[in-house]
Amino acid sequence: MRTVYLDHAATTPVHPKVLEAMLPYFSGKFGNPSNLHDIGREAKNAVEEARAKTAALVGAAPGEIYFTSSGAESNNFALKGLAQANSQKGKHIIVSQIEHFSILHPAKTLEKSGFTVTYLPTDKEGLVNPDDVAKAITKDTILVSVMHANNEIGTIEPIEAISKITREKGILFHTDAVASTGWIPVNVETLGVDALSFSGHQFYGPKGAAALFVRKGVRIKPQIEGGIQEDGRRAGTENVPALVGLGKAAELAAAEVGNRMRYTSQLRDKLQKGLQDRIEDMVINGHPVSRLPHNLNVSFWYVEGESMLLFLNMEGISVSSGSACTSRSLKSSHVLTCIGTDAAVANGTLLMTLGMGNSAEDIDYVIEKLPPIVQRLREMSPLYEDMMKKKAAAR
Amino acid sequence: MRTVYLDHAATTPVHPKVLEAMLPYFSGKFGNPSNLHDIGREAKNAVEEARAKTAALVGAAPGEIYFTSSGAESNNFALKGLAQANSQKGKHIIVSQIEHFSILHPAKTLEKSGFTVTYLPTDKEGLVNPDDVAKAITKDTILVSVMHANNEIGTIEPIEAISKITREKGILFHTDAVASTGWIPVNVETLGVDALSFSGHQFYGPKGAAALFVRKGVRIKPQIEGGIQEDGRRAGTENVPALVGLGKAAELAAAEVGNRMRYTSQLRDKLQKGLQDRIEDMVINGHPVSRLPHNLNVSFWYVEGESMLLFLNMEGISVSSGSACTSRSLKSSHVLTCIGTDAAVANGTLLMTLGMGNSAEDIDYVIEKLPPIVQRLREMSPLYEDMMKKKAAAR
Amino acid sequence: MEQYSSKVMDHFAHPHNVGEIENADGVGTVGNPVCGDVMRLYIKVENNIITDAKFKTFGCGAAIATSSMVTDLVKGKTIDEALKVSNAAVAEALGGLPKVKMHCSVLAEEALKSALDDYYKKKGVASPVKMPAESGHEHDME
Amino acid sequence: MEQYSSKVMDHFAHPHNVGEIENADGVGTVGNPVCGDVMRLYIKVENNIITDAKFKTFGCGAAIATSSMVTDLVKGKTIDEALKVSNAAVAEALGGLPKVKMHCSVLAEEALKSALDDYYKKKGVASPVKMPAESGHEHDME
Ligand SMILES: Cc1ncc(COP(=O)(O)O)c(C=O)c1O
Ligand SMILES: Cc1ncc(COP(=O)(O)O)c(C=O)c1O
Repeated sequence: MRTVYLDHAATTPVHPKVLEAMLPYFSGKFGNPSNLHDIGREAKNAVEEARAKTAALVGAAPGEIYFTSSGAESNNFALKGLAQANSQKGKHIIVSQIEHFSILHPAKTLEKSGFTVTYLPTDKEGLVNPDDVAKAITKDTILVSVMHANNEIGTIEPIEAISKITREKGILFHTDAVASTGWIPVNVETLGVDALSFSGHQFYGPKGAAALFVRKGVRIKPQIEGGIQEDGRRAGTENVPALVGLGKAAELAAAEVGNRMRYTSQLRDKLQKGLQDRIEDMVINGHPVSRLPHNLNVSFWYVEGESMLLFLNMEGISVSSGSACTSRSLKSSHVLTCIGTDAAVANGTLLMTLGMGNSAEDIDYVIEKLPPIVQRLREMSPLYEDMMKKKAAAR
Repeated sequence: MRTVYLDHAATTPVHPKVLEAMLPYFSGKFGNPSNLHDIGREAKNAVEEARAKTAALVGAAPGEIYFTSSGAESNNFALKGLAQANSQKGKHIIVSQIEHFSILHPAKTLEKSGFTVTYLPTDKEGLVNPDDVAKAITKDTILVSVMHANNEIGTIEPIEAISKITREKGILFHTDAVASTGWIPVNVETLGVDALSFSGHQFYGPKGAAALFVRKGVRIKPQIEGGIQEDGRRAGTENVPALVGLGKAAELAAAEVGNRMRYTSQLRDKLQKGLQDRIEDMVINGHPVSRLPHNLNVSFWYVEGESMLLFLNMEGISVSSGSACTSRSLKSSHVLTCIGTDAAVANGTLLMTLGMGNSAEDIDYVIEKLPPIVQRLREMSPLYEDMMKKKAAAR
Repeated sequence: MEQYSSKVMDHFAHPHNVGEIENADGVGTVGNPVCGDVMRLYIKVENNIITDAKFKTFGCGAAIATSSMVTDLVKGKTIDEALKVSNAAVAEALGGLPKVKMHCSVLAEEALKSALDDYYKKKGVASPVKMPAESGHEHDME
Repeated sequence: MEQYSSKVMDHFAHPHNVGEIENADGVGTVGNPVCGDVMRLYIKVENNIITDAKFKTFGCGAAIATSSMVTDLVKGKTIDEALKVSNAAVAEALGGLPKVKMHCSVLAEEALKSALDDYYKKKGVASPVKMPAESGHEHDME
């Protein structure tokens, strides 16, 4: 049976060249970078080389990159660390309602410790309006966090327009670029941000290696304390092989990102059209143009997401229902709620995210397999029955 | 040239069987455990199997193990998470002065947010006195954290005696077992603790995989928030290969710990005796008996640690000066200060930690190489010159 | 989430008794698309015995499997026997359900009771049916 | 910490001018074992020219290398020239030092100045030596 992995927003396989780069650092060059002897030095040099490559991917200086263990950790570090270190200037924070929970939950925690947070809505295509940011800013505002691209609906936010506002006002601006990095160009100078999160396993790097860019001179309070690692800002023995892998993945991504955009968007467009031609009562979520090239988020009326996912799985096709991170929870996506998707259809959502391993034949296969699954489930659905009866009665 | 790695307290090489267990999870079984399709399931099952093995090593139930990225993260999570989640009962915490900085720095941070902390001294051999714990407890005390074994001087603390006291008073007790796990038996029931940190790279597991045991029913506030991973207590996509490696390393450690104790302590004793026989004015730090089997911490009068370390490195011998984690900082060890080591000799300290890869020939080699290095440096030392002149004058 | 048992996957992949019954003696619809599950259960009753049962369900794997199982369980039972079919019995017959999916078995019991209630109403008889507590969605039993 | 340059490692592994000078014309000892470095510098002066210099040092790799370098630098120099040898010159001659080790070059300058000061005192002449600011250990220059 063909296997088609369409869940690259959840995680990607480690690129063979990345694994190759990592392998020497497990049992051979296994040193602790903090140690002064040659075995430690070798590890230290590997980490610093990885830092330079990782920095280059987002246009940062090596000294502005702090390694962490996940995108979620980078986001927690950014939101809490920047808020805590700059609270003498004010205690108001602005985030969007469609942020990942690793931004939204820290925001709630900060609210409990005396900060106030404004949660900005988006339009129906998931865009934050920069004017809304400008209006939300008060004298007390110290930090804005709006994601670069949304991981569910793929919408790419107007970060440059927002950073113009924050810079004018001297307010720190963090963006969660976990979903975008490696798939579209990400540059901290062009974006004009003060902090930026990204995560290796989202772009063919290893799990357990992520980064937070913090602009030189910006103060941040360490969240994992008690070590000299990462310039004293993040304690814990460095995960040397994973960081080497992140560096290699960054190098590959920097070289390939144009190709990735072209390749995946063309397959994505083919998939989208193929499904639109064959399935009625289907909604494409997210922005029609300002969207990640490999993202397709669709809601189907009258059917539920998990059951589609399970039937697709039986055909060898891997997709997510809603966001990867909430797919084991029962609640429907807060992102779809925010963009105003009808709650009934929100439960019938599939997130398909493409990658460089997918072929045109894979897409043909999905276009062949998905429509009958939707049809079969609709024929089992009381909601579909009601709709058909209403239609018949109207005729 | 022979290479002799005597820095196992800094980090260990990944065991070949551990790496073998990890390899399938990078590019092949690369799924995100949160996903419901088969590729996600496969990863989820691997993580849960690793959790069971990791739990077994310390005598815990799988549901009591929360995976983290490092010992430092486990310690931060324990101290801040337990304090924050239980602050309605009181705001006083007790720790020892010889804790790792990943306990001491979070303690300082907690002090800034309204907690009070008592820092207990030790005796000259590094032992915390359980009576001191009992005396320090007030009505407001909610948490005690005393490490299982100290990573620098190797002293094994009387955890069972302390836990008797904390249990009677209904106070939570955390122990940092990062230095001990895998080298001596560690069992949460025998120790009687409510929380316990350990880290894979300290016992032939991979870097980037560590754990915090939290006894069932004990409340802890997540520090990395915003995900359903680790039962909602620690967000971030799981580092699947590293966790699989940690599980395997735990399995090996459980089977081998008796052997490791016997093997390393016998080599350590040989090294200690060999150096004592050949070098004058040398001090063995730590407890003579209640000490980690693979630990040898020695201070040499009139010479400085880094210069010994560098000369040993030229001979292929890797050691630490002071603790691994502070070896790039200029301050002399807070542990040696606590046990009352003369500040002048504290700067002449070497930490040698043995492992299963060391042979008797390796030890002979070190016994041959170290004494002339010490002698050469002493002959270069003005402190040695002064001492010799004083001796001559006294004759 | 724990994995589905092979029996659940079986009933999900090949559900029994899918469909409508024309002129059913009892029909019950429970749940809410907003919450992610809607079940509709049809029964045919002859001489106080459920001779046929069919369902239509909008919902997850467990929702479909419990619908399939509950229709299997009640076929051939008397009304009184059917009234005693509990959500626990449905879950057990499926070899267990993941904790977070136990509410689906509650929904299946509700659908059955609702269909039986409808049967009594259609007959013009006072209904002895007690609907289970409306706690389905937060249910976290094992 | 950055790595030591190969020149530092060279001077550390094979330091020049280790030892004492009997009946030296100037001796200076600076530093503190508690802080981790003590340097003692001996000079021999003839006709206002430093004809020999030797050192003993307790300290890290950089401390030994800077001691070696400063003794090399002053040999053959006049007293006035020697007074102008700065910590930056010592560090530069070694191909640079890691930031956290710059204090060692400061200590080397201090040791030299202290020996020159001693030379003047022994001669019974007012000393023109200005000791560098006692900031060595927190020094973080580049
Ligand atoms: C006693 C102790 N606790 C905590 C740590 C930190 O562990 P990790 O290196 O995994 O961050 C160490 C590291 O050496 C340690 O020795
Ligand atoms: C936008 C976004 N932010 C943060 C995260 C968390 O990253 P990680 O999975 O590396 O913890 C994700 C994960 O999917 C994400 O999509």
